[in-house]
Amino acid sequence: MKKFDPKLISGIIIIILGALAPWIISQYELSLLGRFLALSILAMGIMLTWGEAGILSLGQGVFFGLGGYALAMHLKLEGLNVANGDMPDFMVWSGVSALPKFWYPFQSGIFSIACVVLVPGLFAAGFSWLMFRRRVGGVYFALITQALALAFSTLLISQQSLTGGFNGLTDYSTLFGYDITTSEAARVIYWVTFVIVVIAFFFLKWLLGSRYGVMLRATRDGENRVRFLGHNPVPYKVVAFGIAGALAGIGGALFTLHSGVVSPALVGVVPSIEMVVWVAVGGRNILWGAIAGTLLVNFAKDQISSAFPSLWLYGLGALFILAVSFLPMGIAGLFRPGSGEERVMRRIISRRPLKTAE
Amino acid sequence: MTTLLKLEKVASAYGQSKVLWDVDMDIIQGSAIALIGRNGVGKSTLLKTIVGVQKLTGGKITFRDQDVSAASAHGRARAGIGFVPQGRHVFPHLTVMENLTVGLAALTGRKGLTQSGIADHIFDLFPKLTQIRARKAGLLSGGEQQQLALGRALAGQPSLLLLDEPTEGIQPSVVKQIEHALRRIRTELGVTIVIVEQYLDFAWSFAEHYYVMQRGQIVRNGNTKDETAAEIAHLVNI
Amino acid sequence: MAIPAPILMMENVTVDFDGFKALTNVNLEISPGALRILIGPNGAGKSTLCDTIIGRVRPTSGRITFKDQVITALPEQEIVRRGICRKFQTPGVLPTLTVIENLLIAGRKDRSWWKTFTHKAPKDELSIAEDLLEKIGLADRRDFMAADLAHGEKQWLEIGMVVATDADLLLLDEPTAGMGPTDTQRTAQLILSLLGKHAIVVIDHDMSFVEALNGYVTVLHQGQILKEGTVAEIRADPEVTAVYLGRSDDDDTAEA
Amino acid sequence: MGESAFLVGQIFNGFSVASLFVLAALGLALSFGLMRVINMAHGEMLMLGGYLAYMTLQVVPGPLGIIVAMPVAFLGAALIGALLEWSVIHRLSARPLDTLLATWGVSLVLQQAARNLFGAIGVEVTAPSWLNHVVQLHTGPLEGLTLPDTRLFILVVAGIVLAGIALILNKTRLGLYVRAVNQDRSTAAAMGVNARLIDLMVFSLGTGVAGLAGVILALLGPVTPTVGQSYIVPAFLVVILGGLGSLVGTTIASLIVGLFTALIEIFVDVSVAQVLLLVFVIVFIQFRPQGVITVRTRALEG
Repeated sequence: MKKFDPKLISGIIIIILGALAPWIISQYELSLLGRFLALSILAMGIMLTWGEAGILSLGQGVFFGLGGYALAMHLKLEGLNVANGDMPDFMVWSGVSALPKFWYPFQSGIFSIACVVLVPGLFAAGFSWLMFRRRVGGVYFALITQALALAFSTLLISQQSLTGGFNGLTDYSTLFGYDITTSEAARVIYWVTFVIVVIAFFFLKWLLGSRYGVMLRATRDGENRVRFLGHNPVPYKVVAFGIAGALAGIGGALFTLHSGVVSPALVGVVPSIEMVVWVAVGGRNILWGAIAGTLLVNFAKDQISSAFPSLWLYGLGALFILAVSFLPMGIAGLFRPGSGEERVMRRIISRRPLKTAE
Repeated sequence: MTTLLKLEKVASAYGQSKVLWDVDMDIIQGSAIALIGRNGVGKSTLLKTIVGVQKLTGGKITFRDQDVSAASAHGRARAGIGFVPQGRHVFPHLTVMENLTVGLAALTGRKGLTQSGIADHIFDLFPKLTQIRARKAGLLSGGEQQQLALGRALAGQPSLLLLDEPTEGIQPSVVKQIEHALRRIRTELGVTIVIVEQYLDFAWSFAEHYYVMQRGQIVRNGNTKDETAAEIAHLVNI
Repeated sequence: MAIPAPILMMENVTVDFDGFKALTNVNLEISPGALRILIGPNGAGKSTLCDTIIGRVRPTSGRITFKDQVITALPEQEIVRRGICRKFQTPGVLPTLTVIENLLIAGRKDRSWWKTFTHKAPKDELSIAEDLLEKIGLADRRDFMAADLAHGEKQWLEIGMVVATDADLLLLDEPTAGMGPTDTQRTAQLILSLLGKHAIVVIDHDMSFVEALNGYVTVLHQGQILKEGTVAEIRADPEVTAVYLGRSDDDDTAEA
Repeated sequence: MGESAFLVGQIFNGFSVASLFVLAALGLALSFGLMRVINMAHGEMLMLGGYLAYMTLQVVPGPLGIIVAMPVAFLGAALIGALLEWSVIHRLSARPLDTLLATWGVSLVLQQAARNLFGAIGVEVTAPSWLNHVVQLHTGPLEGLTLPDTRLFILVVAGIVLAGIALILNKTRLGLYVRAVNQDRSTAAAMGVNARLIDLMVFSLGTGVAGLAGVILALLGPVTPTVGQSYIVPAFLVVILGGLGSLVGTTIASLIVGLFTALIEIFVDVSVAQVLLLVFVIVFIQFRPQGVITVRTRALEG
């Protein structure tokens, strides 16, 4: 390895800065950063499926929601004496007589955490298997996942007594007996999130560098070609989609922990597709691009939407159009030497007298 | 002797890989040109580049003294470039009559030409088409499809006709008809013809000028009178 | 001379596309390790025949047997796993993968997906791939993206990929399209060197190439087998001459 | 009301829902067949049609307002559609997934624009009095069956639009060119067909029809900035079920989705019906991944 590999050095600096963030930025900013880092875990999953496998999902919110709800259900039950007939507040308000059966296992923290990963992961894998085995892909797959997001969010809203309906699950204060509302807890939750982001990053880096990663890109390049070389492309895609689902679930659980709420408004059609734009802006083929895009778009959203709510929607719409039309490899693509987009961008940039990044 | 079509340093590429390099050609109005070479040397690509369905990445194409390098495929068709693609490419779900009618699109915007129907001479050249006018083109035999593809190109009343292997895969008896029709197209309609043809005996008796392609370039050209087909065939390893 | 049992048998295979008969009652037998050359004009059904063998197109009727097992209805990847691999007419390399990655994917012996979670290919597969790289003359392109190769190089890479699968039956659809005379001769030599170990079906137009291969020839015409025989026999056959080889002006033909 | 009357009523209801889906999905299916792209802003063309109906009725009140609104909505949506095709979709022509995302961006912008112009709550369009009747059966086995005029009106409009489009596709020169481009784009171009223009025309025809559907939506409920969204997802499912850009396929698929929705809602509530519809589509795909209509064509060589 070269002595001063700029990639290595910038990587180390970013990790150190990330770990020290609680002392560098304000508490409010930290809570935002934590939230957005949680989202970036999901974004890395989109990068895996969309960028590397060419599968566009407009329903990642579903898996995000499954993870978020799994944890929130546990949080709602914490401190309640279920055996005694205690029930979460919203059930009491909607006049439910007894805790529904499927809520019971969520008393266990371990079970809930397992669900955070496994339910979205397995659901994503199973659902995508049904699609990919019949060679449903591309636009068709995107549209079906969108229908999935719509069905999921309307179901959540309509089953008020089981899911908390439109308001979702909110108002919880402890996890594993610890108070999660203190600033100390916020810091710990941030670190947990940060560590998981780092783990997910290196896990995906390893995965994409493996022969599996090569096979996955091969299915993207030519699914039929792969078939005619004797490989079944379906499992590679299903595994990728399953991993993306699990990552979305983890992101959803962490996000719920940071924001103290999970609701249908976070998992439906619009948020699901918004997730794609984070990755589109950051760079669909580059892992760090997915994280950078998520942070960038969400901080921008936070800044703009609080001041000019309607402006944000115009901005988001414009972002979709511009990112996709003019920056198909996202921001990260500008840094990747040799890529076609980089060459094009270089040409565009070089026409301007401005000094640009890199 | 006026030049109808002029290619200057024409280049083309599929994505990253270049398939045509610096092709120069000069085609005189009323002449017939045979374009020959092995499979895959770029003959079809060259025709497609002239027609405009394959991207021109360098050089200049002049047709009837107008620079058409930037013109779209339909624009060139309307200017009078007719095309019979390799493998015929008839519209399989359209009937014979409908296929011919699509050919009329090339008349759009051209002055003094009628768009109302298929000219009689097409049915005169290919009497078979009248009998099968209501059949779906995808169900026709290769020979019938080829006659249809020719008829479709002629419906647009081109002044230049590009033919990509018009006799390939066709029964000998039909080949005779097509040969005959092509000769009539030349003499009766005065259409200039560029033909890509593996069937050298025919190409030689039909064209007065030939171009030989190799690896995306023109490597030789001359008059068909000056050399025999066999000599050239040996030379280009057809 | 005892004739070995055929490795591939097509029996009365017909392919019908909504009324258009691309293949009609085709019967074909290929012996293990043998060479078969398919010629015939465009649209005669050569590519459709290959498509039918590897399962891209399903026959309307008839059946195909490979190593004594019926493969007519198997999924494509399963047919390949039984030992048939095909090179397509247009180069079907995987564009964003490197040359060596392309070869390694083709050369995977164990095709289970759960065995791909390692960074290094098995040593024997790697050395086979490196050898092939040498053989197809792309050693200096090893880590190039396949998309950046020239057309002819892609052609070579795809031949390499087909060989890498180590299939018992290789179907090569116009392997020399876009190649010059030297490359064509090299391809012929490569193909000849593979015989015995692999049965090979070659589709080509180029008669000099066909002559260099000098194998048993099947002539297809309008979806049917018109003639089978050695190159010399085919050359001498008046019917084949009429429909395919150097058509001459002076023979008179009956109206169809 | 008798049980059979209820069932027939529900089936009738299914047909009228299906008619809306046909109108909403037709444009999507046509341009999908031609260009392989899906316009995610198609739902906003319905919305646009609704608002145009509202505005037309402000200018032309009275019983004939709605008749005037229909061509206005058609042309308005077609114009916006043409603009969209020309500015965004055409640029991304070879990248269907990117087109999907970019047009979603357009959809967000249009929704927000509607919110700023007309408010988030929505506007009401009152159906003219001649559409306020119901056909009611008082005797016979179907006693008690009520068929509202508006629903009958939808059926009639959908029938006319379908017939019109079928006529254009099968009987006019334009339709012939559309089919030619659909089958072999580059050959059609080489024959002098302006494939670009064909794309543009088909696309705007499709958005125009969606605008027309918007007028009908306005008769059924308030026009809100997100009114298109509730119809667009079923319309996408229709495209998936219908197969590639086929008129017959789209119609059959609309009927399947419409009837399925209407009949399943007898037993379960709307949200569960939505889930079951999705399950139905997934199951359907397991058996017929290519959609209801498939054409087995000879792959052209070369």
